[in-house]
Amino acid sequence: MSREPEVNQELAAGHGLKPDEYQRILDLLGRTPSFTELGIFSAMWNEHCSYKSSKKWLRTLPTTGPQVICGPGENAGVVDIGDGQAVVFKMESHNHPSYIEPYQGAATGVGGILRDVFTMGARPIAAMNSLSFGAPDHPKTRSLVAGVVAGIGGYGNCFGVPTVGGEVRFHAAYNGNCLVNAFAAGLADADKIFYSAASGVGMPVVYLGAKTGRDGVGGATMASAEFSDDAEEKRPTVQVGDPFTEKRLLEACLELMASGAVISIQDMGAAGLTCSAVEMGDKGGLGVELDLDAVPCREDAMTAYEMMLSESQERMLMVLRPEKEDVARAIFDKWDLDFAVVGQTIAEDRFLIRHGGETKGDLPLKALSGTAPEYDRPWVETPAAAPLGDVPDCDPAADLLALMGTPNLCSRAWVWRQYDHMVMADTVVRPGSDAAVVRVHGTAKALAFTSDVTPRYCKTNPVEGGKQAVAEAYRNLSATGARPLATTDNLNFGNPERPAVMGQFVGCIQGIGAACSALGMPVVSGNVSLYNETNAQAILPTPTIGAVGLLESLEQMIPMAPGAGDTLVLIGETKGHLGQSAWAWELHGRDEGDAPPVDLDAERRAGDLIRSLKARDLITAAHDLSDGGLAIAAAEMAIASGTGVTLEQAPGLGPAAWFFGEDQGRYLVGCADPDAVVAAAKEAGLAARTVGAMGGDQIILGDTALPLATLAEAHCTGFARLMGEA
Amino acid sequence: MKSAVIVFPGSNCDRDMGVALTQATGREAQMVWHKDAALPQGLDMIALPGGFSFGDYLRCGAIAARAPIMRAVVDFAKRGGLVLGVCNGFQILIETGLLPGALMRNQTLKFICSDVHLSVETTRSPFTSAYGNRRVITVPIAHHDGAYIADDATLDRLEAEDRIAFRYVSAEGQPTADANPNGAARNIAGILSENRRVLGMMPHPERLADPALGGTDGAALFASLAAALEAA
Amino acid sequence: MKARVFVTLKNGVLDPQGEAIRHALGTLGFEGVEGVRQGKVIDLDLAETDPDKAQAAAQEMCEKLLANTIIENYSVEIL
Amino acid sequence: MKARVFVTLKNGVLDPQGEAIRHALGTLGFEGVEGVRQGKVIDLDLAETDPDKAQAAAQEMCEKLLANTIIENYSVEIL
Ligand SMILES: Nc1ncnc2c1ncn2[C@@H]1O[C@H](COP(=O)(O)OP(=O)(O)O)[C@@H](O)[C@H]1O
Ligand SMILES: [Mg+2]
Repeated sequence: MSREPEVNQELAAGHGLKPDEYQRILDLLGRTPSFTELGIFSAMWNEHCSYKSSKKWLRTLPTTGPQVICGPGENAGVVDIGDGQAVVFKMESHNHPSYIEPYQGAATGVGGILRDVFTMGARPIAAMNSLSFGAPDHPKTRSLVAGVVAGIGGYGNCFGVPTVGGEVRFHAAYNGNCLVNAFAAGLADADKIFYSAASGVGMPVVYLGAKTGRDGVGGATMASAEFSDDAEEKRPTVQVGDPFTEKRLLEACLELMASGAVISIQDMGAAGLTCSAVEMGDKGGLGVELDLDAVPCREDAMTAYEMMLSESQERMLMVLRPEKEDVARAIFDKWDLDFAVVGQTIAEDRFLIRHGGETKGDLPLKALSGTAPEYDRPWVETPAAAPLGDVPDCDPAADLLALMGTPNLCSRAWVWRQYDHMVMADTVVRPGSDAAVVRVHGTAKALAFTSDVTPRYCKTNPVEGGKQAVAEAYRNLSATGARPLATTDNLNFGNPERPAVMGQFVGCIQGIGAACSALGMPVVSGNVSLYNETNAQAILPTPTIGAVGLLESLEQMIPMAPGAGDTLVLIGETKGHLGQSAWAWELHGRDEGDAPPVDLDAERRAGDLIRSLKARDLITAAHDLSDGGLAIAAAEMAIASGTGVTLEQAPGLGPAAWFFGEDQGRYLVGCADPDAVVAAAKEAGLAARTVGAMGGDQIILGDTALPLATLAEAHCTGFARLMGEA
Repeated sequence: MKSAVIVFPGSNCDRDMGVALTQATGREAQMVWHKDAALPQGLDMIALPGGFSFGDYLRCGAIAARAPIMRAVVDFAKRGGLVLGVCNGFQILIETGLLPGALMRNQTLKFICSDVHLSVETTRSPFTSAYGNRRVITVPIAHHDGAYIADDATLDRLEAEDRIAFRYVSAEGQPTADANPNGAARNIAGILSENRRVLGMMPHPERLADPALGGTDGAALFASLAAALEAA
Repeated sequence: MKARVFVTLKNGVLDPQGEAIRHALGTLGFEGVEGVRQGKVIDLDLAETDPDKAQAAAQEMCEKLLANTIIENYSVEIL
Repeated sequence: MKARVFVTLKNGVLDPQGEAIRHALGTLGFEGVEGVRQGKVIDLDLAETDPDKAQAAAQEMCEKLLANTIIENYSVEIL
């Protein structure tokens, strides 16, 4: 047996533990930890697992509501959707692994989030992914895009979950640190949700799934480390995903849960066996004893340290009813998965780890998570932005054509064509619309899914940017006719030890919290990813919001494409806000000006109005306004319906402000009776006006025009162009 | 009509196929596990569903084709039983040798999920009779390895014997290169066995057999099957 | 006993992956790459200790599973 | 000049394909298959006629494209 390294402050530092954190361990134990114990502390106390920099602020988010069955703290959030059913969902980042090995990094990110969902007893029914890449012309961008997209598809397609939505953005701030945020949602019976808390003393702790290898040893520590150019050095920790095993694990787990054998269950994600065992014990107020000799291993001579920190994928830990052990074993044999009793629950508050006849760890279990450091990091408010100042000239039709073909606004079909977005045969609205809609199998109900954030707003004005991310998600759901239910957030930021970055984080959380409260969309799950920096260059603050809405029946659904001859009514107030707009940035490289303010009360009324307009059968189509404002929204509706559109220039505003301004809280609706729509809006206290009509084969903006076919071509081929394929 | 869907580890369109069959025949499709040695009694037809049986590892369909139940499926087909293989099911049928040729990686090397236009090349089969004179239909594809190939003699023979069931075509019904999503030889999307009772196809008729999903062009395939079995 | 199995596409069978690699090598500035064919190598770790028997077993595995003999050739090397 | 490139997974890197093949061989009745690892073999047809230069070129192709050196090893044989 190879000798273990001597544990001291230096070794602790190599494990990402600061001197005061190491001292904390010494104080807690009253002795020097063993090598395995040090590894365990480093995994449990790193940012990724302990949320030590973010916890204080996460507590301020609204997490409750009549619809919430289970909020943050479990593997995923659980929300009531009526008829005894629940939707279970969460979003999680796999940023660093994806930058190092895009295919496997993204694939295992998808695998991880799917496991979070089915661990709760839910069958995954939808996946999304929010992706942020560096500048389109940066030498690494294309291969990252190709690898990440192939990895997401490779895993999700094989597993058999439809990938129905997401986002893709490009900005130089992500050059050295791309973001890969994966979302998954599943369906379960509300009274058959499974949790991680162990219960009962002397219950078998059972290991299920794939064998343990040395994959990702040190991975959780890596996920919280800032990158430098020697990132390549950290490569050997890359995990490889096996979606085939995960699919079998899903089926086996659901069968096992139905058999009544499962007391508690926890997937092995970051810091694998360590985190999962501690979680089960901690939540259940119990100790755990592990016998590592029983752990199914893929490689020879694995040490206790390696087994405890391995991040091999597709593994689960369960506490089973002893009398059902045979039933459980039979199910796992059926699916050809490993099954081993690796320990038991104990009454004392201890985390005991035995291996090869030795005790490799003996720690107070509660203290491991309970006494993890928590920081109130210093932060400074983001200074107010300078005004945008003079505005360049605008030729609406030419600018629209240019914008619609840019990497940030062109069609994402290149991406989602590589994802099976129809498997399970319940996808009613496919990617490419506002929110995707997936039927609740065998019912008239459906769920709507969207993921949103506008990082350039968040950077300029974190509070308004945070609000806007939630508001846009609310709008995307509302535009499909869904009633927004709840959100999950994936907070991607730079180094929290820098007060300016911490200020962005605090501001965004404040905005998100305010918006979630006002819009009735509590946060039920989420993930924080900090230290997204390379060479001290932080990413744009990117708090991705994943949101879920409910359609009681498909009859409530609103399409995005109006019919030829429909009148277009713009709902919501237009002041012509061009600060931080796509138009100013994409076409003129201008990123001055404040982010547009969000009026949460008006947002709520506008969403309610859209749903009531549909209920009263007054609209044929709806689309929210976001990046690129009115012109882009109208162009997207025109492309979706294959019909031209005419928009008039409003008096009192310049063409840029009118066509491309990004005032919030707005929708474009198609209708036959605009007067009735405008009247209904007035009643709701909202501005509304007829702005144009569908018809012909031209896009006419004020006194400029271009053929729809030209625009559609630029929009559809943009992504292939940026990938060098067209 | 009594139908069954064979379930392999990694199958993921088994439920979708079961729903479509149940809807069309009015009788619950049975799910049959790959490790079983025998088929249920009195089956009229068997479907091999889409998905990634055995992870698509080694070659798509290769490991599934050698699963215990497949011997019974091959016997069933050889006795004149109806067998439908969709996507991964098609790949499995090819690997068993019930259908000729091979399915190669898409020409673009990418997974493609998209609606495509198909021409119904023959209505002289228990799978396609209900298409009547409808020539061009829309059905989705979702695969990574769907480029059908075979040597020229085999292709000529398939054509001569009217065994091409579907081809990828343009909206106007032309088998153009642009309309060919994966590089399949002669735009072939689906083929029939010599006795016309085994159909393998890459597109997914079960995904577009319900108006709520945006189309029903797949439904006629299941209606054809139901009618064929009614008549028998 | 270790055996290495090669599974390669038969001549004349189109190889889009090989073709894509050839093209990508060209884009990367490698000149004079006239053809690329991609195949599989499968390394087997066999309990068998007799080389002839191992060879025969591996060969049978190829026939029964590892190769699709309609489009692929195989060969076995005992290491 | 022909060059044969082998690309195989590094030791310790999970090989789901190899594992599935091993399992399938067992189901087919092949006994004593203790391990299976699957890799790629890439056959290059090079205009280069000098073996050393061909070797060097193929090696560079591996570094730049053919192998994912994060998880794969490669080796080159000039035939
Ligand atoms: N990575 C992705 N995966 C799947 N779908 C995507 C992805 N990126 C964007 N989409 C889809 O493309 C459409 C347009 O995206 P986006 O412009 O971000 O929409 P919006 O402005 O309405 O939020 C949406 O339907 C979205 O779900
Ligand atoms: Mg939208």
